[in-house]
Amino acid sequence: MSNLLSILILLPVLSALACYIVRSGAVRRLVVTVTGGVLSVASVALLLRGSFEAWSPGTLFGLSWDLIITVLDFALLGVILYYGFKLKSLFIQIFTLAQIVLLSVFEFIIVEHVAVPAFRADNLSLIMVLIVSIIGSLICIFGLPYMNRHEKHLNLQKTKQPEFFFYLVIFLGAMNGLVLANNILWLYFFFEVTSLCSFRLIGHDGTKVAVANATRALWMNSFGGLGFVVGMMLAYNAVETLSIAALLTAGPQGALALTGVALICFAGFVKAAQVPFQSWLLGAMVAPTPVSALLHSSTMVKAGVYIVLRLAPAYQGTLLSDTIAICGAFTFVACAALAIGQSNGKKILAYSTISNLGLIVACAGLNTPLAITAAIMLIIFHAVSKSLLFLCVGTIEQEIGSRDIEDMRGLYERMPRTSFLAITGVLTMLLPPFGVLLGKWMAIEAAAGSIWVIIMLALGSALTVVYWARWGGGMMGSRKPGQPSESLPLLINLPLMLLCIGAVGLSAATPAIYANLIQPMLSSAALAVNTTTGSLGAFAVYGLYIALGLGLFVAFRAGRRAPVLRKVGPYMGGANLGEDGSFNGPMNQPVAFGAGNLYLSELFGEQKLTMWVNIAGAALLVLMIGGGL
Amino acid sequence: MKYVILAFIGLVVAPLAGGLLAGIDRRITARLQSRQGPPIRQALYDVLKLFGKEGLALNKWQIICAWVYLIAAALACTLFFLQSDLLLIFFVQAVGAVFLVMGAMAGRSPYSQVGAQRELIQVLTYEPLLVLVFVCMYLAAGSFNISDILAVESPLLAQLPLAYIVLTYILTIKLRKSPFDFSTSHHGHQELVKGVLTEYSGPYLALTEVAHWYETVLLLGVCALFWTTNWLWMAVLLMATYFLELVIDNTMARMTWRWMLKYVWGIGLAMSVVNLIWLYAG
Amino acid sequence: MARTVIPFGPQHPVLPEPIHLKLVVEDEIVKEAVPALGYVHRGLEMLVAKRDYHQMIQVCERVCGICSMIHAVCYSQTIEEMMGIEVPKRAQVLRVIWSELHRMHSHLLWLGLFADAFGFEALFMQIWKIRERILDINEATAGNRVIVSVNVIGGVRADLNPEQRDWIESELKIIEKELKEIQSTVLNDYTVKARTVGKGILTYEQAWELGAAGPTLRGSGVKSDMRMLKYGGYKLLDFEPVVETAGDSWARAAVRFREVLQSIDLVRQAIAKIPRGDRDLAAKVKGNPEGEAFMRVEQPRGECVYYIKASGKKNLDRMRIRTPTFANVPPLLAMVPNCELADVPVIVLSIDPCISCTER
Amino acid sequence: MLYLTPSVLKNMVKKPATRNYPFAVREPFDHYRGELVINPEDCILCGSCMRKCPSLCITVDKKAETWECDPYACIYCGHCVSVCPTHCLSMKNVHRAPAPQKVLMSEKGHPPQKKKKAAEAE
Amino acid sequence: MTRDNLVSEVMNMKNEGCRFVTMSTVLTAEDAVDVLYHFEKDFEVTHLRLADQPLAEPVPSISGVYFCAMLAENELRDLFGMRFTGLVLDFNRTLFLDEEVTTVPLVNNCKITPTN
Amino acid sequence: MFKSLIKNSRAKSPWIMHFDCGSCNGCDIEVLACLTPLYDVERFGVVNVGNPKHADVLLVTGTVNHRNKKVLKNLYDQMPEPKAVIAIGACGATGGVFRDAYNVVGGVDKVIPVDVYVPGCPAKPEAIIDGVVEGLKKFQQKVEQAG
Ligand code: NFV
Ligand code: SF4
Ligand code: SF4
Ligand code: SF4
Repeated sequence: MSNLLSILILLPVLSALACYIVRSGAVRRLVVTVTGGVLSVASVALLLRGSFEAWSPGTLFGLSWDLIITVLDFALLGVILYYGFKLKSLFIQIFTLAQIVLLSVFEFIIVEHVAVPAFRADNLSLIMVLIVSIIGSLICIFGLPYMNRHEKHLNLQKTKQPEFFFYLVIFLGAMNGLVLANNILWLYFFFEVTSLCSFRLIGHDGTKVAVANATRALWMNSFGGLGFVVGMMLAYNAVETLSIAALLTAGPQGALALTGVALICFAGFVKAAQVPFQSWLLGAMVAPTPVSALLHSSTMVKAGVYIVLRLAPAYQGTLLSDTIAICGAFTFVACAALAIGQSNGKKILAYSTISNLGLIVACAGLNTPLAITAAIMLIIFHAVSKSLLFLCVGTIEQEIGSRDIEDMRGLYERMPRTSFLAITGVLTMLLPPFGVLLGKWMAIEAAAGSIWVIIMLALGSALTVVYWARWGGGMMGSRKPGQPSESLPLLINLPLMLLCIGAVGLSAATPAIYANLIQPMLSSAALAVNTTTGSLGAFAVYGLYIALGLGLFVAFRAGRRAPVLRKVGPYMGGANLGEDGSFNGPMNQPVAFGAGNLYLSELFGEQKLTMWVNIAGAALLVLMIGGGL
Repeated sequence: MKYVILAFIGLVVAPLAGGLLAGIDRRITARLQSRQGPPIRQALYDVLKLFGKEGLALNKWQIICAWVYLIAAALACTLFFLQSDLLLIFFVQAVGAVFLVMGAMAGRSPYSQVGAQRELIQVLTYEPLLVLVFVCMYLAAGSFNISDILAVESPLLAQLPLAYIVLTYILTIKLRKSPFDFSTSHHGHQELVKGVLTEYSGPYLALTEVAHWYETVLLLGVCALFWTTNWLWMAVLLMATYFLELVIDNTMARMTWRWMLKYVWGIGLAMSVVNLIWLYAG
Repeated sequence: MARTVIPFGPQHPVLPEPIHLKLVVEDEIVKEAVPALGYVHRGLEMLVAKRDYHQMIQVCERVCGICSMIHAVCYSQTIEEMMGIEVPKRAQVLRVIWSELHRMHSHLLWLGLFADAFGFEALFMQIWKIRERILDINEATAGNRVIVSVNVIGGVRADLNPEQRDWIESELKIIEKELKEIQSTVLNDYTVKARTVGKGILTYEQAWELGAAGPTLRGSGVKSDMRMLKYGGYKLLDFEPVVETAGDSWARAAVRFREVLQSIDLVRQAIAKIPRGDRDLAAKVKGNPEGEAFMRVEQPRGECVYYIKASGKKNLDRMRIRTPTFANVPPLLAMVPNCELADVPVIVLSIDPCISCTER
Repeated sequence: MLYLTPSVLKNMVKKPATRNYPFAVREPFDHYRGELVINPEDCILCGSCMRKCPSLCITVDKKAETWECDPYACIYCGHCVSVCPTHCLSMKNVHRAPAPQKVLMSEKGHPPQKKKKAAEAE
Repeated sequence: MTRDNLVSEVMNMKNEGCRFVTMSTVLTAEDAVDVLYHFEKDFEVTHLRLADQPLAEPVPSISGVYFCAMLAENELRDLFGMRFTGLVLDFNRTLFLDEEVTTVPLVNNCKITPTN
Repeated sequence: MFKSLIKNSRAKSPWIMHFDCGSCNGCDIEVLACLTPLYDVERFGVVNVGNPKHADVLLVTGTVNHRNKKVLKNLYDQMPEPKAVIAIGACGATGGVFRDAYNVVGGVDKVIPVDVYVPGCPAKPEAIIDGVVEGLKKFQQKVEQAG
């Protein structure tokens, strides 16, 4: 146990240091790849060992780890404060200072330091560890060749990769720590580490925009951190223990404690970029693709929803729970609507991430076993598909020099393999029998009882279809026989392939995942209410999988006929010039093919909509936190 | 055995019924326009003929998408007859809808590109309403499962009159009838020249046509769920609904999608919400 | 934001005739519309060198099969003016009858196509059903449904006997009744109004400055109808032009719809004015035309201009036809930008384009 | 809205307006200019029809004694009929049948005085 | 009226509130035309004549004054091979014609000169 | 069996596309009139599809000129086999009155093979219906020849 945990949490730290200190590309390659492999194996091993109730690491060189963490905590806040001054961001300064003061009060005055087990893992944590370790590792590995090309593209004199991988790899360790933590102070520590890492990674390129966006990410997350500290204090006040497990078993406790829980959830909201805090995650798009992929799929934002989900028993059956559901559902709709107005591929991905996180949060708020199942399903499958999509977009961007989905129209012509993977990724995000949709399905069933949530879910899922379908469809195109396909480095192809296989294959395993991982947990003490299994019968999924798989097989076989068909151009009112969509226009001049999507700018224009969304989101948040009282 | 028969009905009988219905539709439409109209089996002839024609497609994705559209529609319809979960059926038919759009986007054809975008708007319009209608049915019957809905004692229509009206809106959109026939329509006299279907020809067009029959039957099936206690009344309800669709088709101009989005969302959401609240209260 | 480029035409089911518009749309709003003509250009005006001035009548009729009768009238009037021929009164009145029948069938035809442009198939069918009666009248009285070929220089070739007159009157009654039945659909239906009101607005000033003609001009409030010139048989009839002021597609449709009713009235008046005794159908024509003449008549689509120069030979020197659609194209170009893509057919059709007239 | 409803419902119950052509052929109008026919017996090859024809589709060759007309270029205006001095040209009141090939009507004419048997050829 | 005062004359017509009806052209010699401009006000037609204009010389375009003259001028460009200076939308002999037509249609079939 | 079903259906469902190739509108409106209640060619399964990719029969009215001959060719090429072409009116057959104008190429058969000619100026709707019937006969022949 101890070995596994230290591998999962400390190995990344050591590897990160190795990357940072040994500035050689080959070593970095080796270290990152090996770390990735080891982490993945370790996470699986941990899963096989199953959940455990409590484990404390003991001491390091005679110092208690609790103490070390406390020291590190203040050190961390100090670093953040330093950046706050360096960047002259008043927000960061205020929020961090407040955190330092409150934390000191909390640590030195309020808390009675009784030993609390630092780690604990139920199946939710184990699942999170799997996601973080495996998907995160794949992303890091993908990052190796990617960053080489990226830097070549930027014409950097001196490579900044050691730093980059330092933060990237350490991130994984922090995430693992975060999801396994039981002591709330530890949780807080890891929470802050992820804030700092993301800040550094977003600002990695050092451009003006990058720095500005990184600063915004940091101040927002410091705000969240502040919420966390206050929430922690309030919650401690009520249950008088630092153990999260104890907090959860205690269930909802009185108004003040609930407000505390609400504030911790608020921290999770910020981290998960729920409206009105979505802007930091959108800003994070300036970072190199592996960063966005990491932030969006397996780390950072997942930490946010993880916290909300983790605390679910603590607010079950309260008004807070309902408001959380509404907040989440609102984020789901709002960001799906915002995504419709976008043509920037990464932005679409970002909005879709936020929107899906909203759905997860909504499920947490619905707080029935079915809803929790849905939430966990969504976390798993969203991570896989989204990382796949991000990596695809990154690859495509490096190849065609644009991340605009309009420029990806007919991409299949140029990059058949990558666009095929991307199309698959898109499909796994929105269609049955893939996991994300199963999650959505369960979410809708779970929400059927609460009118406002269901309306928002219904609207949101339709909006989702729009932006995915047009992207996926747009990438399809014609290839001439014999046209060479793209060639990419192995370390780019491999993660893409693995993720794609994962996205498709894992969906087939949903019943197994449900039966072995989720269901036991729901009947366990923390989350148990009466167990009504969801309608996710094994038959439905397997049958669907087989039927649609067969269908696809038939379809692709039929598609193979395409080359033997007579070639005719598209319908152009008869004015065709050739087969590529150009036509003979006015004055006998040739006019090239051009197509653009509908962005419905008058309805879904980003600026206007964002303003309304932010106002409504903020109002809902206030309602939520106030609702605790 | 029962399930085999039901699956057979869903897979084989349903499209034939859909085809005949399409023929009847054309016949009645003709009569409403004071024309004699084609024979009832005309739609079947059309599809058979299309299967015998040369297929033209811009690329393989189009062909794939046409097939998936058909298969998803068939699957959804079969699941319906197997009395499965309404939401599941809904999502499976959404596969078809999405692939139809993607197929239209796969080629460099401006008409089908625009058609695809409009089709997406249609999907955007009806999907939430359909989900809400299903939720209404869930609240009234206590389950999303069709077998449970069939077991309900009194006609759902009594509890869900507004939801049924919303459903007729969805039906109009899905049947591609005026005033919502802008992404494609049964007659090509429209600014998009059949929009999403512009680039399909021969057998591939036939596939989409058959898929459309499946969808028609599926939607009428959903309508039928509103009166399951008595066969006669179910038939009357279906006939009245379909005839109403035809009259609407023939007495209205085609509108624009901007109008549809605002109008149908406005009215549809309002009616669903009222009906939902009513169900909650009652 | 990426823009879609749509080749609208030359073959397009909602365009009855080949014309090409390169439409650049963004979010389905038309940002740019450039036309291309020439798909129907035959080079008719040059045929004067190969046909004599009698034969040219048939050629002029075939400038356009919809407004053929009035083309022939205008051509013959120009020649007659040049040669100083006095057309018998009976011929003049008969010309008015067939002209107005043509106007009715042209307007109804257009109204049907217009309904089709906004996807109202049933209305299209209904209107074309009514229109067939007019074509029957043409066929029975003049020998062809569409291109009647009754004009000759100096008069007409066919006559109406009393039974035919009564039959026409009774048919007109039915037509009028059936038109009244659909009147509220065309003018007041919610969906029709939603698709036409405010679409393709042409203000009074714009219409005048861009040289619009006919219903397009009258739909913008300009009281201009060449029949007010009282040429030919029109001097015998009561006539007040139909004017609408809104200047949008709906106004133009309303003008045309009301003009059909007005034409019914004009035909009735004309039938009543057919002279009793005088059976002369055509004046004798001798010699060849010489000189220059300029003639304007009112076509269904508006003012049609013939300019002819001849120098005493059998073949004319120059015949120039300026058709109403030719005049209405520039206003159209001003109307299309910033409309929705779905409204393009509506707006294009609202000027009642006739490309074969435009290009000849 | 729905102003057309009474009309369409009326259509529904009434008999359709369709004329069941080609199964039921309507009595043609007398004056319809459907098909140009010539009675070659009476043609004196005077050539007026050729000169007056706006479509220039009649060719009269006095030497070869032939009268030819391209019915696929004829515009059925009937001018030739009205100018023919011997009234040998006439218009049938049913339309000429569509055909898969274009054919030329070509007849042997009879200059005045002389008399010959006319032969019909395709 | 002459080539030089053409535009100002047309401007006058416009200021008087006239509607541009159309323009006609007629060949007066092998290579010269009369160009007529027709205007209307209150049902009265005014004709302006630009007499004996050599085909080779460009005519100032009035499409800047009356946009709608654009179409008529382009037509003359096609049919008579006339040139106009300052045409707002110049189809350059592609309004009606394609390369296959190698003569100037209404000018006694003289061959076209390559377009600039 | 399926084969023979298809074969039988062919003649029962001729989808037409109408292309106005520089006609004076006379023939054009008569083609349209065929669709309207009085003639209602939908009785024979005829649908006016307006899209070459869906059409079986191409109805061409009017003279071919230099600009639209390319369009005509394009449209013809985009139609899936088996297909038939019907040229309508004097113009479609030979160029009609305009045969000798400078921008007129002539009849439709100058550009694409024509199966049936419908004479008339304009051709009556009845004649057009006859033409389509005649065209279907040729169509069936073609299919049989092709096997
Ligand atoms: N009315 C009319 Fe014409 C003429 N002259 C016009 O544009 O229809 Ni064909
Ligand atoms: S009917 Fe007219 S076109 Fe035909 S041959 Fe006679 S004169 Fe010529
Ligand atoms: S047909 Fe009549 S007009 Fe013609 S050549 Fe013979 S006699 Fe003369
Ligand atoms: S044949 Fe006659 S009616 Fe038909 S298009 Fe030609 S000129 Fe017009």
